[in-house]
Amino acid sequence: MNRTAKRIAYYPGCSVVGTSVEFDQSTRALCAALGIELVEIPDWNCCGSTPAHSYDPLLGAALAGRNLALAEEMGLDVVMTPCPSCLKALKGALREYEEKQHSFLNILQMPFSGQIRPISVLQLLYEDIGPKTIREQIRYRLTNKVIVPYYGCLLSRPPEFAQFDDPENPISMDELLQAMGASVPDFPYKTECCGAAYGVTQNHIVGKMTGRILDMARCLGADAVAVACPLCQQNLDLRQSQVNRYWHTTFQMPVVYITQFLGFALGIDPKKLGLDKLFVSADDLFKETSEQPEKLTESTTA
Amino acid sequence: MRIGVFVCKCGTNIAATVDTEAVARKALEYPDVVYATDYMYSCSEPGQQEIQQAIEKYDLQGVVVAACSPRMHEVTFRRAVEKAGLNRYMFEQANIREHCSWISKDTEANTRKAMDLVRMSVEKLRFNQPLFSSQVPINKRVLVIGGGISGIQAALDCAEGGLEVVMVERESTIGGKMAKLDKTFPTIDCSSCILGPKMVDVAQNENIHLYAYSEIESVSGYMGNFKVGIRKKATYVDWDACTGCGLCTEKCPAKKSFDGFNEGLDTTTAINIPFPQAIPKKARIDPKYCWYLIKEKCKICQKICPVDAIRFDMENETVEEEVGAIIVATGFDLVDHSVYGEYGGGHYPDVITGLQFERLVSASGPYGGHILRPSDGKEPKNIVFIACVGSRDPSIGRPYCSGICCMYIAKQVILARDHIPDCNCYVFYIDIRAPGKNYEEFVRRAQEDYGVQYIRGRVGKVYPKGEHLVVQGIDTLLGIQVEVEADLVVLATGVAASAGAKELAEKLRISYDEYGFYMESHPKLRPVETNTAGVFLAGVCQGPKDIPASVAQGSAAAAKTQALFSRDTIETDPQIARVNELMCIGCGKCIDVCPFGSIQWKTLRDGSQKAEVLDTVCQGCGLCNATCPPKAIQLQHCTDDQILAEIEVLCAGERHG
Amino acid sequence: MVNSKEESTTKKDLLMVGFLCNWCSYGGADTAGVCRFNQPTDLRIIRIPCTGRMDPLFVVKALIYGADGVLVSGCHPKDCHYNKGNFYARRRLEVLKQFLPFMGIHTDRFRYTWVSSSEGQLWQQVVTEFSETIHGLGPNLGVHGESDAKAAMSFF
Amino acid sequence: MAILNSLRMPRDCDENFIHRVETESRQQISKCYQCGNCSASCAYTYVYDYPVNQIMRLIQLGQKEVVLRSRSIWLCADCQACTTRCPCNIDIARVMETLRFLSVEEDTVSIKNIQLFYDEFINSVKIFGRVFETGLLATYNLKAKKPFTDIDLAPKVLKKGKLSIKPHRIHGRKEVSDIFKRFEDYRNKKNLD
Repeated sequence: MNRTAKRIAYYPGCSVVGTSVEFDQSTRALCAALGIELVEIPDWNCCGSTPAHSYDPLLGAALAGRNLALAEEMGLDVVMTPCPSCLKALKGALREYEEKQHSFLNILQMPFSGQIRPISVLQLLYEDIGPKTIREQIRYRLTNKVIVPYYGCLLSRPPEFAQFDDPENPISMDELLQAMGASVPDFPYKTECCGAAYGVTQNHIVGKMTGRILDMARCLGADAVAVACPLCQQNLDLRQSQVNRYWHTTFQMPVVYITQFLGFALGIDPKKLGLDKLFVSADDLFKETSEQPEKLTESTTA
Repeated sequence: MRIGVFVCKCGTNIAATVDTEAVARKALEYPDVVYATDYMYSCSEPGQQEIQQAIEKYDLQGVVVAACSPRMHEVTFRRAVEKAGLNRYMFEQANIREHCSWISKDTEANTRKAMDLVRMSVEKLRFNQPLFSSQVPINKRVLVIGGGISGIQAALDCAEGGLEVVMVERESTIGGKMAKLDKTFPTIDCSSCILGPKMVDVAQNENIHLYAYSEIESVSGYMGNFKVGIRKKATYVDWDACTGCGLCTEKCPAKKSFDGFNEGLDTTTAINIPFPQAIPKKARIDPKYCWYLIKEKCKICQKICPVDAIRFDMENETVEEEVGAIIVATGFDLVDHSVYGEYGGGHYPDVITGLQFERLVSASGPYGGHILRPSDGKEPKNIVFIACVGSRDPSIGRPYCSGICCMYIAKQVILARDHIPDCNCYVFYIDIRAPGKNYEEFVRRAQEDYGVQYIRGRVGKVYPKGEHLVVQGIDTLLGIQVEVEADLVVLATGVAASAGAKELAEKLRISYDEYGFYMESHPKLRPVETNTAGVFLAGVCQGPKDIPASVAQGSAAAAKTQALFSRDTIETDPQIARVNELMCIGCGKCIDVCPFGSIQWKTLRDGSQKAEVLDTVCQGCGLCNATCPPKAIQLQHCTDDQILAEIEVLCAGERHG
Repeated sequence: MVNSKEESTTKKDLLMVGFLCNWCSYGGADTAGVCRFNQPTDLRIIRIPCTGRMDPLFVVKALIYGADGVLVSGCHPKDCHYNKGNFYARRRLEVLKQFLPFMGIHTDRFRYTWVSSSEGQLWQQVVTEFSETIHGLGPNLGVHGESDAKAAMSFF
Repeated sequence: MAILNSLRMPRDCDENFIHRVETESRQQISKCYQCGNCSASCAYTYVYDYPVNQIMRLIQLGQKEVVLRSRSIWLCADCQACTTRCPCNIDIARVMETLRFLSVEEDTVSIKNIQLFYDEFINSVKIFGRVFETGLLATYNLKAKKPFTDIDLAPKVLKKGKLSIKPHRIHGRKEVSDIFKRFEDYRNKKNLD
């Protein structure tokens, strides 16, 4: 599928401008390089996330709805967010709009048509750009690197809601990584939960869940884990030291955003991608990848 | 006309929500009604007698019974009034149960509705005419579609009774699913030992003519006189010449052909005989894999065949057979488990189906009866069986229970423990359904004598980790998760309608349910008949069932055929179209629309052309009636006058009252 | 003749006539009954062998005589017991539907649908929806009634 | 965790609760036939007091107290594995979400820390329009009386310049707080009805 309009609304979300600032940086840099104009929703507010939904789905919907209404006001029909949690909140707003239109609009008090479509950054990269284009445009290859794609819970689930990729065995990130020449093993924990927001309140849960995922990645000989969710990244990267303490392990597994991988492969300045912001350094991983020849040979692209 | 109205209470089925007495009382106000009453069970013997006595006592000329659906008891009551001397078509039935008392609890509204329905029936009856059937001869040959166990049983029973049987089988051998099984539950007797002799009987019985590797192309005609087009698919081997020696299969170089008999667990040669006991034991070339047919080189089989039977230029051929009855026994397919991404979606070689497991255990299977993992040929030590894969799952559109999986799992765990005594078997089940003779005992044996772990709960995910498959499930009885490091996972895949079931149903003009299983005429009382007279059902094509039930149904279908053929002629249904020659303008529109070609031209003495209905061919659909511009052609017992009378009496109200 | 309409229908009940083919929809309605699926009580069913038997005249007569709604239901296309009766029915009834506004009758008062004999639940749904539609339209005031005529005109 | 020893029917079955859950979640709870796939797929079953399938069962039996006081509903991470795999097409994650807000409504939240975190989160949004992560973590840790949670991570995060000391206040703060206000009005009115 190829949307012709390359001008889309951009909703970063709170964590992406805070603790996961490199996701925001790399997303912006990558989209600029790929000719997609991201129009940040002016003066966006928090989508309410899980807390607002647990309080009342309608409150969460109204909070997220304000951002959608702002995006509609700009005359855009697609809003992209790098954060799957925000994505779920934005889609949740549309569902409440469908189901309880009257109360929803009463609380929101803004003109809203419900025509806007929220998508994830991964969906944008996979459906609008696609592995084929990536393969043609990359300058650096991840040859000989084993990278496991970790999608997390929400990017493809539940299928009726996500409307993207396979719920049990998503392949979009696999294909993007392969397009960059990485070797991508079949990762059984692609969609296993990492412990989500329990990093703050129930530390030990994250320790256990994240540990399992990192362990499986190591079993498969991974050099790095690719992610597309700030919460997953935080749990796997920032909390890797806590995991090591919990399991008595010595993981040193770089956990890199797919946007950073793509940005690097396209030759974008690593500083713009925020590679230095990762807690477990990925410098070695990227240093080793040499500049690739002008033309790709058949065998390496497969 | 003197009409009697009988309102049935049907115990409380009707009386609970319809005031039957009021309905009967009201009926007395309707024109021509001279007698009306209600009765506890009108269909019972005393109930029928009551009607018959009333006919005599009140000199009734027509009878209305307000009771259940006419689809249920119209035949019963017609027979009852006939015994009392009325023509059986001087009867009408008002459906005040299925369409009235059972759909609402509002007694007042139901009673009003019942009154209307009786009123309409009375009005229709006032226009009824006595009708008389004629007799047509029966072609006493029967077609059996499908050569699985129920088709075989039906064919043998018919042939035993002296009937000529035409059997059509889609594959190149008969035997069906049962031929692939190793053992059968709950007796663990060898499947091929009990099926094999029956297959041989089919081959040797002079009354049975077998078309293997053939399909039904067309069906026309009606009970007693069907014409069936059979497409003999090209086998590229002249089966009259082929002796089944198997030399060709030894020499064929295309050894990577798909082995359907072994459920894809093994490969076979492009020219092959599916298995040693195949009937007919003839070779067939699979054109998808044959080197010569793909790239025009090889011809080794042709060179080696001692009887010169190879025909690379063979094409499909259609033959026509005439039969009087059809037994449909087309069986089933397994649910495609690739929809279950959480179980690997068909990508993990060591996640197999129940039927594949049968091939693993079978002595004629790919490993000669040793249970080995398809991935690396190692002996599995931990085997997990997952029940209800593709059954009881509304999310994939299959809410029904497949009925056989619980039992075949029990059999397979017992076989697994017999073959590999030190293996551990785990069965994840939701409920165990073992309602058959010795079935529950059999499942208990698997647990008590064979020490198999039954875990109540479903499996959420299966994924590979190293050499193993991790099975992540739940024990709902304890409320805790269970993880098993398994070497082999067997999915108890459920039963789905056979591929092409719907297309065949359309040819046969029988109906099917939303899953593609064929509809029986009545779920309890007419389990092997269909709504198309002369077409009977046997086996799983009608719905999931096990071998004993399939065999029983095969015999039942044969018995129905024998009963039909025990007469030399059949009565035609007189509810057919009739032409009023005085009104017919000879436009021929009825001839054009008739789906059965039952209307032809007739030249009167004055030379004018009129339409004429062939009594024995007309099926009584009434399409011509609706088409005829001057309404000269009328469907007996459902004429325009009758329908309009029903409409008028129901709707007219004061304006026409 | 007994004045059936006045006596048999209260204000709550409107009058709907159903023409159901014997093999599929009549069976489907039976199935719905056997399963005790609750349905509106205001539909009266006339059994016909096949929807191919349906003369559009039957529908028109019913509506002229004062029925508030007419529902025709047969086998699913391709699943006709008589091969192709429902194809003819579909063509004829579709033309009829287009024609109703000219008589001043709202097209929604007439509906044709396909329900097989196993689809009891679908039948319940069809009857319920149809009944709701008809109750929404209110009583049929006949070809001279104004309300329907207006509604019919707004259809264009 | 409320302990359930025996049930007396129909006395102990709260039909209104079943109805409420079904309307708010738009899911038909009686569809559940207890296959257990939700619990088998749930990554959190091991920390739950009642596994998901038992939560569903408890709703079917109208056990409002037990369900709304359970820890499980607050330990659910909304990961959608149950919803994705439910053979009966029940959106179980949505049912769990419904139970959470019913539990807030009834003031029966079992895990006070999670509620505290959520409250602080929402407060932060109410005040600034966005979540002020540093402030949120600090107040939460203080109020939860666990001031040293994640203290090991703090220096790292600060070093990377990822936690800002000052909150970002959006211009539309008033708009956001108005949304909260209108929502409160709506809630109060709903409760009156």
